[in-house]
Amino acid sequence: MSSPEDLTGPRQPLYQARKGVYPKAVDGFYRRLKWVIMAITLLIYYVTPWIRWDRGAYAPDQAVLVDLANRRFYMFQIEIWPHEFYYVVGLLVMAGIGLFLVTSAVGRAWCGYSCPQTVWTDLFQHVERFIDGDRNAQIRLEKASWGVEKIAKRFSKWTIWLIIAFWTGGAWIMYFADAPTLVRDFWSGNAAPVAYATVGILTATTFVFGGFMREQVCIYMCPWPRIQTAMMDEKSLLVTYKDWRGEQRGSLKAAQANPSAFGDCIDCNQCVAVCPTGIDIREGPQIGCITCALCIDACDKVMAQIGKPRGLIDYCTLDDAEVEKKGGIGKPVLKTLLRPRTIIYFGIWSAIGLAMLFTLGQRTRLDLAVQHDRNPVYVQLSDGTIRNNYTLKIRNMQARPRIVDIYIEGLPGAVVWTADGDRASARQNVNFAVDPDAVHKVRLFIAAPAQGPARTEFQISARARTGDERGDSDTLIFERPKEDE
Amino acid sequence: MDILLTRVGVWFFVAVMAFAAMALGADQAYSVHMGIVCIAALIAMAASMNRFDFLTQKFPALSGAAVASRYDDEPIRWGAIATLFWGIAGFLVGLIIALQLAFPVLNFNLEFTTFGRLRPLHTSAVIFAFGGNALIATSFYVVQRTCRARLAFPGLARFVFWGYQLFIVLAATGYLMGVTEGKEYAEPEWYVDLWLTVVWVSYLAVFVGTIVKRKEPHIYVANWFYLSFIITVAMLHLVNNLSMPVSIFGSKSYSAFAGVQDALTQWWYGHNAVGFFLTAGFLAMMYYFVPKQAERPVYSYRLSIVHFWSLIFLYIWAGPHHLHYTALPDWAQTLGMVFSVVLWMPSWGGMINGLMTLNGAWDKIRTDPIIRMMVMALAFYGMSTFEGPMLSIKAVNSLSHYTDWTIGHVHSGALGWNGMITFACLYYLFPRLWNRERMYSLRMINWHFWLSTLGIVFYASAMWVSGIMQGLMWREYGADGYLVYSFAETVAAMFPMYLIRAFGGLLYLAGALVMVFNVWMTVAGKIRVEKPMTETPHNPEADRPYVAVPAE
Amino acid sequence: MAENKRIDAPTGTQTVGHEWDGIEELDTPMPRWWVFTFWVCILWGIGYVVLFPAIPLFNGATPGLWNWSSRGQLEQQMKAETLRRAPITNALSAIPVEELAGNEKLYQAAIEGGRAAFKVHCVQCHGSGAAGSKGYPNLNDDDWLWGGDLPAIHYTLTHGVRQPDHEETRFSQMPAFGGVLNGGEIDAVAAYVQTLSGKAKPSARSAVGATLFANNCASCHGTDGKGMREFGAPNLTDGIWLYGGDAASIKTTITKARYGVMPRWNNRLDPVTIKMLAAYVHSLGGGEATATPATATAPDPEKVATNVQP
Amino acid sequence: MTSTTKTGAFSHKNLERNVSLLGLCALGAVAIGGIVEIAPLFWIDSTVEKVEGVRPYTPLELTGRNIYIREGCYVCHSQMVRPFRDEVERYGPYSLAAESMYDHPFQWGSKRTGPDLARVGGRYSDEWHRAHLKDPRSVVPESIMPPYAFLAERPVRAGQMSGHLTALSRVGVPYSKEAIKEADTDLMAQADPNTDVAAFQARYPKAQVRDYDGNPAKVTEMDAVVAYLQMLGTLVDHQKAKPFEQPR
Repeated sequence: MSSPEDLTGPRQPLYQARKGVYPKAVDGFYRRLKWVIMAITLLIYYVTPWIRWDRGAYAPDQAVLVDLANRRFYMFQIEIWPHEFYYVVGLLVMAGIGLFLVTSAVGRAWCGYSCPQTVWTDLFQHVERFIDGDRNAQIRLEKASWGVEKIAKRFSKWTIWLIIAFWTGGAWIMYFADAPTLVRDFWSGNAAPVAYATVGILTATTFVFGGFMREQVCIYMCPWPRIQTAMMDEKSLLVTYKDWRGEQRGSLKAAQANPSAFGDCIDCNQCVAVCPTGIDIREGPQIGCITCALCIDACDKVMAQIGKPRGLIDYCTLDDAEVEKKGGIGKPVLKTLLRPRTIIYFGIWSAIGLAMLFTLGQRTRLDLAVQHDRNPVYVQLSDGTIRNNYTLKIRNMQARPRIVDIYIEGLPGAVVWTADGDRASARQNVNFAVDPDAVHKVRLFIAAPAQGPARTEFQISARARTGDERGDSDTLIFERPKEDE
Repeated sequence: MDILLTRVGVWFFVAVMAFAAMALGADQAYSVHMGIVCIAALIAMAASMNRFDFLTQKFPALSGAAVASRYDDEPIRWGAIATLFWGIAGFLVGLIIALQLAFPVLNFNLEFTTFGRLRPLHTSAVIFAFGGNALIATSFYVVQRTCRARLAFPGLARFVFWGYQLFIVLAATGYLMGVTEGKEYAEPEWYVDLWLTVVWVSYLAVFVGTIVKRKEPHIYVANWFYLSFIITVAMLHLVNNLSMPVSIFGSKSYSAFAGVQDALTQWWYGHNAVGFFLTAGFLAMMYYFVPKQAERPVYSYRLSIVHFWSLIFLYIWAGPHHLHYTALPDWAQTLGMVFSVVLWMPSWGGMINGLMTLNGAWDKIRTDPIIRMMVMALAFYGMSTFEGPMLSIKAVNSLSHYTDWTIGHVHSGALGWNGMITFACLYYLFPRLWNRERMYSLRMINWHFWLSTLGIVFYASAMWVSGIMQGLMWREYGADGYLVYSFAETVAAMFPMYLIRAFGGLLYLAGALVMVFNVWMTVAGKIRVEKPMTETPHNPEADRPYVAVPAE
Repeated sequence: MAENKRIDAPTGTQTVGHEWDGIEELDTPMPRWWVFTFWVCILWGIGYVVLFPAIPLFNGATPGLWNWSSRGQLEQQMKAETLRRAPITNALSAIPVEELAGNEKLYQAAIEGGRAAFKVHCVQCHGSGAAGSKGYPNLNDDDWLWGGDLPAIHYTLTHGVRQPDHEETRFSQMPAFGGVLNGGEIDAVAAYVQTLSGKAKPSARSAVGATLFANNCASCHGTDGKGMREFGAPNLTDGIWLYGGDAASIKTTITKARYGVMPRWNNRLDPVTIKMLAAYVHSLGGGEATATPATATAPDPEKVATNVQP
Repeated sequence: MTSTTKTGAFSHKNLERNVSLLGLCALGAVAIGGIVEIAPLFWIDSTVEKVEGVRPYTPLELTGRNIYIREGCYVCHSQMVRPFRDEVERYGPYSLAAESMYDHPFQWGSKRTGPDLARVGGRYSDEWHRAHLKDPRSVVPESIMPPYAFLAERPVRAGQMSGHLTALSRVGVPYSKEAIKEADTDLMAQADPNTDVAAFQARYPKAQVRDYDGNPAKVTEMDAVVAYLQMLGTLVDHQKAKPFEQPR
């Protein structure tokens, strides 16, 4: 760079400073939609760990809990063990296909409305406006020298950002341990070092990503925008500047002087001023556009003021753009959304979801849960009879100790005993005491004559002697060796 | 005439030596291999003697004999076909071994088709046969055009191509017969390694020779990457394959290093096979084909300098992260981890340079399926070069190592980045090499894109979950403080994931088969009538002449 | 060269001024965040190298300020875990195995510990559910070669079966009758044995077998064929056959005899783990109450000796 | 790194215009890392712990190991117990570098589709190994391992062991002259219970002599593989080795 004929060019800076983006506040339909979505997503994020869910004394009472220490995942009434992780594959595939679906239907709506980067950046920008004022004031302040006012404003802005960032990092760890306990431990210095480290890292990333990196994350770092652009087709909704209606753009004055030479765009630059990624949508589709639709709001407001119809910038598909260019009218939104591709995606997506719901439903038992020993499924005893082993989990949901009777029905000649008893004294039922509000786990041995079908359905029922008379029963299989063995 | 005689003589000598070695072979596999070498040498001799180009005469359409070009494109045409051929073979074997893990009966109770023998076949077929041919073919294509010079040593260039195919055949048949050095990705035995060394040095000579002949003052950035790839792979190959043969007439050899030293040498090699074969080499492809297809200038010259030097300097250190918590001394593990993490930004430099090159041509992602593939490839490149540094962190690695998470990581890179960028480059190359207006069908490229993408989604999510699940189950302790799961239970729990993974692989293979059909029809000179998708038009006249002219 | 530079219209950036096959390069500065992040990574790396062992020297490497090592980390973990388990382990170590079943809490803890240890050390032969397979006893059933109460199981686990290097191992040796009886006689004995468990009806041949059985087999298997646990002689009247109860298998057993082995675990596992394994096996469903003094199940060396055939 | 484009005296165009310079600089850049990481492993003494008991493989074990490599067992089985609580409790004491000091090549592996085998020696019976290798699912129903029944049919290749031991001794495995001379005899002898154990065990301390494949008629590849598996991880006494394990 020092030698004059060096090809690396004139004295360029080695690296490129980020060009400041100072989006202007705007109001309108999409802005309000974004408010709602922001409120919902943030609420979900911050509040979820505090929802309680009574699972009794043997399991944590937190509705959503990723219990890494014990390798359990709780989500309301669903409890997942490590070996049931395949539900997570289902969720991941669903997330993947769901994003395909959303993208092919409504473009980068994920980016524009619900991506955490967008939501937190939006939040930080509101803080910024609250402290620094709107766009022009922000630019002025940025250019101003470091006086008392600037230092005070920067300090207060960054402090609030840090508080939000810290709160965000803090909320994250709540998903991984009992939230009230963790908060106490956290402030008394008793939490695990990894908790502090996680909060520290997340605070830092939230602070930097939301306060300073902002649109650079979307443009350079995140793979999703590239994948998404590759997912879209000519029928996906995009935020589009309708150049066929807007051009030739010119100032309002010029346009009023010569209406036939100018389009609807009065070059007021409001769409650029409100854009959180600092792009000019009128240059056509670009990677920087996260389709947050704020420029639509801004433009609609201007159109209303100058007495033109709304929608100079609007959601529009490429196909419709072609039609409209030729003077036609684009398809209604619903028709754009319902087309083979989106329907197929939705079909796959919901099929996986339903299959998972079904299997989840199958595994849910409330009061009595019995598991047949899988290995071995049956045992031949010395006198030729066949024994099957079962593990019972009985959940006493009442806050008092109870005696529970266990009966078996539908298995001729069968006797049942537990590890406490023995076969000699075995009968058709057993009973035991169950602690209040607790799960009682017991191994049940059931023996029946060898003669009989390879698989016999029978019922195990549990009934308490005191309190609520209603019990629970479970249909199970008794297995015997097959004939040819 | 003298040269011709020398050539025939040399090939005859090779054939005789190979025949003698075959006869004296101490084991059957060695004799089979020498037989193959003997036949190959005889064919080479016949070809030199008659100047008889059997393939060109027999398959004029395939070899593109009628296509005139100011560049020497014949080896590239064969290279493009070979890439596709080995790609299909490699994907197919991959699918088979994926299914073997779900249904062990598919090992067929034959020694040749067990997982242990097919797995090296799969990895070598996709990395070295599919990837290697793609690299050789594209490097020959790119170096000629960016140097505005024909290939140096045309005979040697053909030797490089056919010699490389012989290497592949020897390696692949060797795996099936159980001939292996037992070091991952460096399995071929000593004599195959020696042969590859000869081929690789010739490759370096052709490549550097062409650059020396260039009619451009500067060497283009793609060629920096190709050059560093060729040099580094030569260095890695030579050091890691140092071994002591039991007999020069037998296939077996013993590695020159043992234990901990051998382990680090191997993973220094293994990781940089990823770093230089699958990253630097493929970045070179990216640096030519992305700007060409997008018709846009490369985003940042400075970034390319900084990320090139930092990438090649840092990558070589990352090997020990494959040996975290092993008997490798802690200090080496620390270095491996630190350099892997620092490598994150240099890796992303390539992604940024590739993606931002599309600045000003973003609409092409939607309209041009080839660009779409390139963008997807770069997105996967970005994701795996983020995941890689993450997995190299010791705490993460202690969970992920030895599990399917690694497999998922490798495949999101291999299927997403290497596969997709290769497909995109081939789609660019085929019409140009055979002088067709465009590919037979652009919509089929689109189909290929979707099948591959869906395949990767299934594959990566299954392996990711499977790996984490496996890692958690291994270390699952009950409240009583004892291990909960036996190893066999963790194997049983993998079953659904292995099925989903195989399904993902099937989709990916299906996409590649669509490509084969598309390519076949293109070479045959057909064009499908279909609703148009735009594509960068191929205009041979617009290729710039040899002499540099000022850009407009 | 400088005159080749131009401003690229869509981006407004200057090109470097060179061109290869139509490809130009823009002179875009590097993104600042990229350079910053790179520097941050490098600084982090330097910090990490200072804290952890990293730089190779002549006689070793720098240990790092934190003096961390992967093996040291494990040692700490294991110490913590031993400490955590100590109350249960000490109690288990102190309690005699005969009394273990009577202590509900300890017994349960031992079962859980045994379940884990079983998965590591035993499943390879006895199967992951302890169901065994041909030649490897099913531990779920109520048939025991050497006794099924806690002390007997514990003894078998401790000393193994037919361990040649060990005096106290469970040992018995059924003669291979292939050299003693002829083919017809073996057929007859097999036929008789099958009648014992009701697998076949008595016949003329089984009657011959009965006599042969009384002369050759009853000393260990008992006159009624119900076996003797002190010799590990199996009960032939029940439905459970370790090596198969069909005629062919029984004939093979008589001809060649079977000498199943089991490792002794007292040289591999600590006494507490063995106790826990015993409790787990005992809990599987076939465990018997400790009725007789434990010593009764220990083999009597003399009896074993007389049982060994030349 | 950034200085390549910035310093006054040096301009990157010099590299861009000279292919030899570019190539040399690239080679230099890629050589440094390997040299710094690999070379010290050869001179730092504590890299390979000074523990007793590690000996070169017997000819039969070596043959088994070569079959293990031939069949690609290393793609699914690691031989490296890491210093983690779960691995130490599941597999046994963590692996030492010394235990693979005669492994040409190392077999630490990179994937555990099947369990770690570093300490499998002596854990299961020969019979179990035979049944498992012939039909893995007959003993472990969940297993997805391929069957290797053909090992039991195929006799080991005799007559070449001296060559193998010579090659290994050239790369640093301390086989004695006698061991090399007797290699082919030792190969067959280890699978024969009637061998003169003393002379054999003097060459290979702790080596076990027995008929591994249950077929006294011939010495098969099954003998070799089971012999190899049964010695894995059994050579070092870990209580004695403790003081040598730290620091590294």
